[in-house]
Amino acid sequence: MPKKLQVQLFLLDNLIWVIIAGFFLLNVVITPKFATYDNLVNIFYHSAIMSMLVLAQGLVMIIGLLDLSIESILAFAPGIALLLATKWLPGSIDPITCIFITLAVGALVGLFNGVFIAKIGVNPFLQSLSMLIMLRGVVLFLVPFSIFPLAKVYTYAGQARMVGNIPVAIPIVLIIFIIFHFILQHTTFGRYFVATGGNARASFVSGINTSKMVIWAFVISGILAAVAGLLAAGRQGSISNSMGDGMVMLSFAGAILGGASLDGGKGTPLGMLGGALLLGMISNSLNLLGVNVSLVYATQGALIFLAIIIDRVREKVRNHLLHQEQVKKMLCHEQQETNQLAIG
Amino acid sequence: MPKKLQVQLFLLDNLIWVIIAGFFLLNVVITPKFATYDNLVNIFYHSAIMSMLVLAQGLVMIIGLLDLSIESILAFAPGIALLLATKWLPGSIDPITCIFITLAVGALVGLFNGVFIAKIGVNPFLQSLSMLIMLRGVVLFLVPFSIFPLAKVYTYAGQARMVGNIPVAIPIVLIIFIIFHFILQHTTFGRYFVATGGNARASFVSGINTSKMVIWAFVISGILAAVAGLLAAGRQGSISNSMGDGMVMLSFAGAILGGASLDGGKGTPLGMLGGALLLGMISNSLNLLGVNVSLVYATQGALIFLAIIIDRVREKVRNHLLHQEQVKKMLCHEQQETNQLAIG
Amino acid sequence: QSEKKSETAGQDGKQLVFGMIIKDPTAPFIQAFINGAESKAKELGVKVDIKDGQADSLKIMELMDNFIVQKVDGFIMAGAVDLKAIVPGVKKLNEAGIPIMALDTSPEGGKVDMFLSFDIEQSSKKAAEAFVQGIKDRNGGEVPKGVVVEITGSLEDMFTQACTKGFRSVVDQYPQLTVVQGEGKWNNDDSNKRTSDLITRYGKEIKGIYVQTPDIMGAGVVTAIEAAGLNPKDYGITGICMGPEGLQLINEGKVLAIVEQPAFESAQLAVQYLYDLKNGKEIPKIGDTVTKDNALWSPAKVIENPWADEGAYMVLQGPLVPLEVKADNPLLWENKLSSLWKQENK
Amino acid sequence: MPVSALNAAGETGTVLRLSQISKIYPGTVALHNVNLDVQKGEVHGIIGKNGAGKSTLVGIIAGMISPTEGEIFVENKRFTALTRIISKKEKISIVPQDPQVILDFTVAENLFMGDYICRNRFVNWKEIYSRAEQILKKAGLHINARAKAADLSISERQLLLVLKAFYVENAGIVILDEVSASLSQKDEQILYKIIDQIKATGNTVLFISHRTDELLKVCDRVTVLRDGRTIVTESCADLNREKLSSLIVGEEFRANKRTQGSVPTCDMNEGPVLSVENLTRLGFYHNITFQLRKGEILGLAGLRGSGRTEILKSIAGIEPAEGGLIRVGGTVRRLTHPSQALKEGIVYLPEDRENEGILGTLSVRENLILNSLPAVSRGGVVNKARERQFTAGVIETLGIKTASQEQEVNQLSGGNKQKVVVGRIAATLPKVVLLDEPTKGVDISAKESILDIVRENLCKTAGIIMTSPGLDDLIMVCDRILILYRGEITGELSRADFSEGDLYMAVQGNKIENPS
Ligand SMILES: Nc1ncnc2c1ncn2[C@@H]1O[C@H](COP(=O)(O)OP(=O)(O)OP(=O)(O)O)[C@@H](O)[C@H]1O
Ligand SMILES: Nc1ncnc2c1ncn2[C@@H]1O[C@H](COP(=O)(O)OP(=O)(O)OP(=O)(O)O)[C@@H](O)[C@H]1O
Ligand SMILES: O[C@@H]1[C@H](O)[C@H](O)CO[C@H]1O
Ligand SMILES: [Mg+2]
Ligand SMILES: [Mg+2]
Repeated sequence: MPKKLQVQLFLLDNLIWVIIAGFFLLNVVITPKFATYDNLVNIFYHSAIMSMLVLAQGLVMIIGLLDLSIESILAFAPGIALLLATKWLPGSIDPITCIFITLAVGALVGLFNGVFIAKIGVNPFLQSLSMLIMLRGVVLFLVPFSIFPLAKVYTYAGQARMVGNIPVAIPIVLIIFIIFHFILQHTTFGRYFVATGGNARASFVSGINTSKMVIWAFVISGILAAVAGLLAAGRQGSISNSMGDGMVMLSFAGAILGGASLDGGKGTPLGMLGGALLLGMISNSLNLLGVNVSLVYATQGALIFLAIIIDRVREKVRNHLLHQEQVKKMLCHEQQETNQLAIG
Repeated sequence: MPKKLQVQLFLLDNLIWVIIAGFFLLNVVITPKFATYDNLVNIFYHSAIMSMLVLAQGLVMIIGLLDLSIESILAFAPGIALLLATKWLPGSIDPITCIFITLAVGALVGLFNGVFIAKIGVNPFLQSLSMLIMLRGVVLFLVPFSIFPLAKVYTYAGQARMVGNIPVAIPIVLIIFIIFHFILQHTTFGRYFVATGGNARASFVSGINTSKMVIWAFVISGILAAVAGLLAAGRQGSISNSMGDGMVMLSFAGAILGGASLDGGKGTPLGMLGGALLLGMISNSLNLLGVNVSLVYATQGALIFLAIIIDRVREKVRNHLLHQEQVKKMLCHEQQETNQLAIG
Repeated sequence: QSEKKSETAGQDGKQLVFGMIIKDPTAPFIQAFINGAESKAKELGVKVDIKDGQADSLKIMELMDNFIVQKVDGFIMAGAVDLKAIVPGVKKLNEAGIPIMALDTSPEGGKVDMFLSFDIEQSSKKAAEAFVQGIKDRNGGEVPKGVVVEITGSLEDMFTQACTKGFRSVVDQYPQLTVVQGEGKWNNDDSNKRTSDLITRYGKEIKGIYVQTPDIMGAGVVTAIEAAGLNPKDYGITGICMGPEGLQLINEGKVLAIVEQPAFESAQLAVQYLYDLKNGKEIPKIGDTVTKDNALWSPAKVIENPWADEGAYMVLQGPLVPLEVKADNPLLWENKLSSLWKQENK
Repeated sequence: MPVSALNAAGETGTVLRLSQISKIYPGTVALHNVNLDVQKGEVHGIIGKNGAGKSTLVGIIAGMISPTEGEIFVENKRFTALTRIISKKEKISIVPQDPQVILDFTVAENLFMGDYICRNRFVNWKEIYSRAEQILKKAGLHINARAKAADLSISERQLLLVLKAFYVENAGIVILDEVSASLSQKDEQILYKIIDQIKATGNTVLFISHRTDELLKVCDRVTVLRDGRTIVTESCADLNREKLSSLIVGEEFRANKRTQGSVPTCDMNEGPVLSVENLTRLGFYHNITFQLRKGEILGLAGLRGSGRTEILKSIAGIEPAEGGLIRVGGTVRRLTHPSQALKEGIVYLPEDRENEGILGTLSVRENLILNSLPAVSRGGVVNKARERQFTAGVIETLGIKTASQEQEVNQLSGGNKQKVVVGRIAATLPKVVLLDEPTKGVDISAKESILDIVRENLCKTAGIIMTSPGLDDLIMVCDRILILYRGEITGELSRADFSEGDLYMAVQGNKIENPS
């Protein structure tokens, strides 16, 4: 394959990053203050929470399922942990433990979802939908008033800054993405995980414990949603019952933009990071551009739509390039044959 | 097959109605005022709008896809029609035409969705998600304040009552369900439709224009969402930009409870009517029972969960019954053979 | 005990039941409505059956129909997202002869026996005046040229529109100020993001940040300012509706001033008036002025309801905290209910 | 005949002609300037190795694939591309390589789908059911028209589509893409009978198969494809098995090594690697007892539905038995999950390749390595270099035709998909290999290589149980054959006693005279 084609294919296969780069450059030109250090930090920082949900959703999508409950776990996990620490067992839980409890609550909810889906065969949509509703209901009941102030350690991940005024949330999130990217690409667990999403029945027949993989998908998704909850609680310095409300739809958008598919077996964590960043960048630039507040929402929809169309065009271009290459090869081949005949 | 088994299977296959009957009887006993005429009318009336969305979603699910945009169409279609009638072309559109415009707007949005999904190959989730966001955004922009009062003819379907104080919305909705039930069961169009959902490739091979079917699914879904919008506008006597917000999740729940599946090819309109009614009944009885306000939401989630579990149990029981029958038949068969040998 | 029961029963001797629908249970002021109504109901020996409208007009009307089936003795509408959309439900309640009280916002049609609230627009005006005063104080008595940020609630909510109107009626008098909006959507996450974005965009040009309702959007704005390495004090945040978080922020000096929403008391008054109506007692009429000792909402003028077709509007006082009333005043509902929200400090 | 009656092809009786057809896929040239001409009323065979372009060719005729270049003439009409709908209007039907029925629909509706009988624009169900019953009866297929397609075996589903094409769609040209590969012997006979009937009515059949014997028996003429090019079209009368085979492979076809009776390799003194006692699953099979030794190839012969697949699936832990014992290496094991079976060194090659075999959207590499990941990883981390090397080895050994390790398996031809699955399990060095129709749909040289792998690689470490759609594969490689009839073992033959005639009688339920 010629170098040029290789580069072209590489760009097409990582189109989300190409789109991001393009959108970025566009904004550098047209959007005031966009390319300032502070703003770039902001984009990353404000995408952090959503990116955790995108990753959660994306991983469940890789396994071929979906999880609606993540936006409720985002509020439920820190809510329960903090109620334990301040009301039910006051004084006996330190903030670090409290962070672990938050993650454990997320994991438990995921385990519950996973077991019902993998072992009892409940439809994942309905399972996670009822969980979405139930957990939100419980949070409304248990946390009628916001819980605040929170201990510094607990808000550290969401609020603290490090050198260069960079929020620690950014490296935390990046590391999580890199770890998952590595796991999926380079560990046996990750490969079994992806295989299960590619064809669950065939994976089962070939001896993979597919229900274990499904359960893991939901457990991981629950933990990541809890991480998102930690970041959100840290950012606003409190835990409120409406945290995360309405975020799940965009988590799908981010994951699909990042290459995931509801059919399973597709997508990579780094692609999903790209999807989350694109969403964050769209909303940031619309705000900086000063688009009429009532139009921001519609424009956001339109831009997502545009991204989808670009993705379709990519497919076409990709096939076209490969096709041309093939034709070239064939002609070349025939040329040779004719030459040989002429010689022979 | 023995009569008893046939009856058992029939009940299992129509489990949604068995659950409804059971839940109904339970409520007659425990819920005050539940079994009053007015309340039963209320349940039907308040399920009418949701039932249209459930049918819309259910039909798209039968074809194996999904449509998130319906809850926005619910506000968008009547919004555009009324803006035309009152602002953009004032005086030149009579209410009846306005109703048709409402339906046409729904159909057009559906057409747009359908063409992009069937012809351009856009992912249906993303397509309808971006539509969901865009249309809601446009409505927010165009209808910052509610439009009202509305002409009587326009609110007729949603508001008028007939003999016995029955809202006309109830027969309208019932007739729509029956028509779709009939179409799916007894017309070639309907069979092509179900076949496409059951196995798109097999349908394609046998000469069915599957992309046309997909487009139809979205057009119908758009029209039904517009009908829901008409009913909602009639009910509240006005058109507001928040109409329908958040209903799409429950439309899935209703359709799946009614037998539809995200894999396509499953479910019937009457089953979906059952799903919508069950949701309506759950919410009604929780309200009449006076469950603590902060717990209603959680309880609703829990009851949906219960319904799902019952559905799973049904599957198990069904398979168990069929297996037993199979074994019985076999034993019987062997018995006969032995007899024959003995005779021979 | 039995004595109390007979005293508190309705005319026909049965316990009175009032239906109440809340907009949705997420915000603290809604919890104040719930607690206010329940405390009064307990005191009077009546029952309030409270339902969640889930921020959905159709849901609200379904619940209203249920109340009609249940033949409740009175009804309280505690806020709604869309005030026109629920009018058919209000009219049905009217037809069924069920008296109606409204809190927070008034239905824009039908008969509402009494609407009890501070005036959103007026209160926003008051907060906006304090906001401009803050700008002057920080700039040597002048209003300089610059940008002011307005963090709004959800756009589809009519409350938002009223807030904007009140705010603009003041700020628009200073043409040197440019208003930029960010949709905070009634939550701290969005208010935080929008504030960060706008701070990046306008930086030093920003002379102040107005938050429509700091009770549910203030904390997000404050953390955004602090995250940018700036001091909230320099932005003179004001708005209406305080809530526990707003109170905390005032105490920390991070918010300049907030107009108190008399949520708890308005719900108490609503239950009281329904009770009075059922027991044949008079409730205040248009033209009256209701006063009460030791009540921050007093004196309250009763005027004609400008939104509904028929009924009265009791305009409760909304004092500006901490300028008109100190933050530790025990009459503020945030302090009355502090046991419900104060955490063990550790 | 007047000259003007000559059609575009310039010959009488040509119903279908392809001219200079090419199809280029990203990464592959599937067809290159292919010409084909099909006479009215003939059964025209198409044969070629896996990936030669057979399915692509007929896909173009059926309007499912659009060619990159070339022309198609149907009767005298010229097309540069067909859609499925136009092709159907031209009375062309196809039964694709992987049977596609709608599982939730009844048998009758599957037959009439797309060709519903209507009255007043409404579907006339009564008529459909009675016509369906007639058709099933005429074909000699004893299935209930009201049963769901999901309850049929793969063979029955496949035959259903054949009936649909012939009797419902009344096609002038019927394309059968490797239909016989998934048919049981009995259904195969039904198929041949139907083809004869069709020929008699003057309709045309395009018949794809890898079985040279079958092709020579059924067809009038055969076209051989190799690497996307037409090699030759010949009359069957001028061909024999050897000639045809060398045309396909493109070299002198070496005669089968194994038919000359190779020696059993197993050591009878060693204990069995697997033994099964009274294994029972009600409704499927009962009291199955046998032993398997290392190096032994044990055949399971039986009719469609005799329970072969179910027995293998139970041993593989996929659908656990309800009663009986399974011993692996002498120890009783409860195998209720394939992962447990895998741990015991038992691997299963599924009959249903598309659904249970391949991971279609993943790459060839990811498929091949799946069961061997532990071998190329350390501490759960995969060594990419070793993985690639390993994969390359398997591709090489099995001769899998793929553009690269990274190609999606879905884009491979049917036979190459099969090789991928074989490759995946063979690479694990198993102790017990359960092969459910391993040679289904593979070309003759691939079949050779798969059977070679069985005999030469797998046998070294493992005992093998194998089924096959036909009996010849079993006769060719097995050391011992168990006869299954209605879920019971009714006989056993060892290599010395193999005779195709006896076996054929035995699987029909007849007692074997002198079981060894
Ligand atoms: N969608 C596709 N994308 C890319 N390549 C494809 C696609 N479909 C088929 N091919 C390639 O085209 C070639 C011909 O495939 P085809 O399915 O026609 O072979 P076949 O002769 O039917 O083989 P088999 O006997 O195994 O069924 C193969 O190399 C295959 O990998
Ligand atoms: N999923 C299923 N549901 C119901 N019955 C089934 C199912 N799978 C197989 N059967 C039935 O179980 C019996 C045994 O089938 P099995 O697949 O084991 O047979 P087989 O010998 O492998 O034959 P073949 O593979 O040719 O169908 C048959 O009667 C078959 O119809
Ligand atoms: O009190 C206000 C309003 O009722 C609004 O609807 C939400 O924010 C609160 O602060
Ligand atoms: Mg093929
Ligand atoms: Mg089988």
